[in-house]
Amino acid sequence: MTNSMSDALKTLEVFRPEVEEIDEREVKLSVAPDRVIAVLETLKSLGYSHLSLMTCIDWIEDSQFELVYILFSWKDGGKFIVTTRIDRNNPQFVTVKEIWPVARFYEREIHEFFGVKFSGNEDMKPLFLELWDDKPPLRKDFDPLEYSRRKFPGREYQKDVIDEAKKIFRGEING
Amino acid sequence: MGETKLFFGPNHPGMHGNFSVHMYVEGDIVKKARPVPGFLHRGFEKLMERRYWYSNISLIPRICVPEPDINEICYAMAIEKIAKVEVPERAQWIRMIVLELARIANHIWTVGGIGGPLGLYTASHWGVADRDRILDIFEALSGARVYHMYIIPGGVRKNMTPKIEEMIWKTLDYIESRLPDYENLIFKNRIVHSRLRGRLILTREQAVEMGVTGVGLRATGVEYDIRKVDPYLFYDRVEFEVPTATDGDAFSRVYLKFKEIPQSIKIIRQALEKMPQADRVNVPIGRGNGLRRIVPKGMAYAHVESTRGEYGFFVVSDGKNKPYRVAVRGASYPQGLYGIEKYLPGTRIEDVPIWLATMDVCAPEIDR
Amino acid sequence: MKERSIWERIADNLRSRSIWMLHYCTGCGAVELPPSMTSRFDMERFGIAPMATPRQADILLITGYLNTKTLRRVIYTYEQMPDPKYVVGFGSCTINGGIYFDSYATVNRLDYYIPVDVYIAGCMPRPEAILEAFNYLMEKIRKGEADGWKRYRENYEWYKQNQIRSLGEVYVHDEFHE
Amino acid sequence: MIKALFNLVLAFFLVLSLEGIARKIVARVQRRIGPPWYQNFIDVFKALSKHPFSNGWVFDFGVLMALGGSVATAMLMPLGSLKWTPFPNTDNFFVITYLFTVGALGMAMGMVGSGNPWASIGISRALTQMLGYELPFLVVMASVIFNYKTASIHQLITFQGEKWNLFSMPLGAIVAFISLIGMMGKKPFDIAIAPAEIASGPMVELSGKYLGLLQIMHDFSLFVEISLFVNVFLGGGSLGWFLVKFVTVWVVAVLISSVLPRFRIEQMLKFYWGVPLGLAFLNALFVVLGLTL
Repeated sequence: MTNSMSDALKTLEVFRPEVEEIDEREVKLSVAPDRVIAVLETLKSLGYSHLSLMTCIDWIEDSQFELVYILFSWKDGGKFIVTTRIDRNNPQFVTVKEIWPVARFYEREIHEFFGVKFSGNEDMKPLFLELWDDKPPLRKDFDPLEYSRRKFPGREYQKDVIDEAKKIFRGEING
Repeated sequence: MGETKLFFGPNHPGMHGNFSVHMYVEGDIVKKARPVPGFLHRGFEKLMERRYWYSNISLIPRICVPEPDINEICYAMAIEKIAKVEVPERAQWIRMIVLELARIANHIWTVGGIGGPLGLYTASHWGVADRDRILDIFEALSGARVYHMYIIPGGVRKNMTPKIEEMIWKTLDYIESRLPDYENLIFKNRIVHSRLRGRLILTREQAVEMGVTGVGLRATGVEYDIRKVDPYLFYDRVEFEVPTATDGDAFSRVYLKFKEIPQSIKIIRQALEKMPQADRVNVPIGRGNGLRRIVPKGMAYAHVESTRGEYGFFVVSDGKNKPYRVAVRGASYPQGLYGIEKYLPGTRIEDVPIWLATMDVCAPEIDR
Repeated sequence: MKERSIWERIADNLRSRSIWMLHYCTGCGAVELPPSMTSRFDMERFGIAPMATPRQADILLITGYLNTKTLRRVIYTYEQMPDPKYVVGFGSCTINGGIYFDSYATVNRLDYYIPVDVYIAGCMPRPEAILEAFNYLMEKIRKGEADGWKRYRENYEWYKQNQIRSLGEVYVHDEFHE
Repeated sequence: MIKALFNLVLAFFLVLSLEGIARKIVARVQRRIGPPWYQNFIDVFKALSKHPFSNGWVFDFGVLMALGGSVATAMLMPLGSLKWTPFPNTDNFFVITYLFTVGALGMAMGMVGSGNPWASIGISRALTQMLGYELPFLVVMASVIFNYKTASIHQLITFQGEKWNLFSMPLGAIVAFISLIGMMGKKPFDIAIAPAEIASGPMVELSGKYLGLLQIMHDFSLFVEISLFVNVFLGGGSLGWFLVKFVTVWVVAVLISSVLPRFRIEQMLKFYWGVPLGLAFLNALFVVLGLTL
């Protein structure tokens, strides 16, 4: 843990984050949903001004979405992964568009792939998919193979080549 | 003059890859511009959750087509961070050589590629032809020209034979001899100066606010390079400079890429000398046998300085034999989506393909 | 094979020697097009030159997988091309979906939507394979077997019905209005 | 009348094979082999053999008018000496320039009629480009006509029997060559058909037969432009000498164009109305003061 990251952690004590050190220059902070914006702003003021990535993880067993903000500082190369957990059935969160303007597109993408609504960011048009009629695709309970077989007819082989490939893959029959 | 609606659409020769910009144009000035990505969307993040850790290696280089090696290195480094695996030293040096060779290949291609929007087709012909020399090295090394699948979690797939090292030395000398020709053809050409200098200027505040990384940021005067700021592999054991410029316009972005080529050549030469001889170049990760390795629970983010900027993988594993979630940070995501909407209005039609070329908007890594 | 008139045979011979390729990279195989167009493999010596618009093009290259959004534009482009037109499919993604067989966004079989004349093997076929395929296409044109466009014209309904079934609608929306 | 037909046949075969050779030269500059020299013939006949899409009668009429205009000018053009002038008394410079612009305007009307926004942008660029190179060219031609007190091309040729205008009016010749490159639409000035910016401009909607016809029209206009420059500035001689000069001017233009990028449209205007126009006026001043070398 580089020294500038450890003293950044000291200033963040007031938000009581759960700290987990992944690497010598990478620290994961899980924070309660209502404190995320404050943590992000303090980190930005401490020099972690570059929002590398904003994404979402779908923990389907405990029916929660985990929003992940990865901040990077050009000064000392330290990375903070700020994560927070929100409910999966009615996913709501506040936008960080004012802090990082590029987050508008990240949120639009997360809305399209996970269905998380971001209050304050009204530009929620579909970004990558066109005329999408099924549930958000990156959720764990969406099965792409079944969707692909239903919508896009494949090539019928006399011998089911794909199944055979799977068997070879599992080592039941040698290739 | 009324506004005409133009689809600078997916089928347009000035467009790199499959991407579209819908814009309103008045005369030659762009009034409103909207990026339309998604033409190359294959849902990688979903597909990767359905394949084993090792069998993802064949899927991953196909994310970013012009430069596949950075995908492999990010995936490999992220997994090694989670599984806390120590990669053999020779494998790390070979990885550095492969990454720098890929950087030279891509830089020559984009420096030559600026000839497309400008009309200087001779430069693009030279650029692509010289890039082929490096693809021959990759072919000798990994058997494939573009998708090498060479860097795997735990090291590299095959050892680098002395014959390939000899080939690398010869190719580096050849490319170094070609650089003055590019200098005279492109960067001493007065019309190129008049077309690129002072166009599409991006100040440092705009770049930092937009999250631009790579050449777009270094053209505004700051020496921000992940190989220096957050060194991975052995970048702290080789010395090289990071060229920067001050006026942040289209010309300095292309010229910086051109000046990075000699630096990469210097890195490769130092790496080739410092590389120890060893025959063990990869280490199995996690436990389990054959393809079905199991990576312990955890999450990690590994990022790398690609030719277009910061490129990173965020990998989450829940202790099973398949990745739980893999998120890809495309290097040209900010300048491709947000940059077009904010900075293209006000420019001319001729500058739109130049923005896409100098900002290196690469469609497959935006759509994933 | 119906007997072709003299003029038809001459025209086919001419068409085979100067094929104009549409400069439209629909998939990842397009990275191997510049090397085959430029100095090292030089496609132009066979008379193959990249053209900017579908109106002037003869071949439509489907270079690899096909996203549903791209497929709508590809169908637009295919129908804009003047008549003796040919389609070349790159790699296994156009044959049976290839490595993306289970992806929700890519189609699994190209010739349900538009007729394909030549397939090239290889997940990203090499420049030599591309040039070999073009020469094979030239042979087929000279012999008059490359009649994909006739098939499209004859069973137009079948193709249209397949397209609507997989894509919902083939209309291209403008980003500003909705 | 036979000489006029000979003009057309010569124009068609000469320029098409020269364009094939030009593609070979550009290929050599780019270190590759390039197509056979007769490739352009195959391209034209293949384009003529395809089924086109018509965009309304304005589009069809525009293409025919363009072809008609350039064929008419090609018929009038003398080839280096009185013996080879088809119509000795009507080959006036102003007649040729007028007929030539009829062809260009016909193409402009047809392409805008095609309704494609790229085409209308391309046409507005082509017309501004015409405005750009026409001004210095006409000033130089005015000074040449004033100097020899005649506007008929074949008399101009006979006057420069012993000394070419290139040496008697070097400034004028340089300006004329620069505007010749603009007229031909060669590289620094091919803004109108820039593929990377406006998807090959006016030729966006041309398919099949129209493309073949426009290709032939382009050949005839190339023939007219270069032979005009050769006649006025490089004197004349037998037909053989005329062809040699024609080829050298063409090869020089191709070499220049293979290593230069494209101008922007407003840069092109600033360029043409800057130095070339100044040189043209300077040359006119020399001619008026009688200082021709």
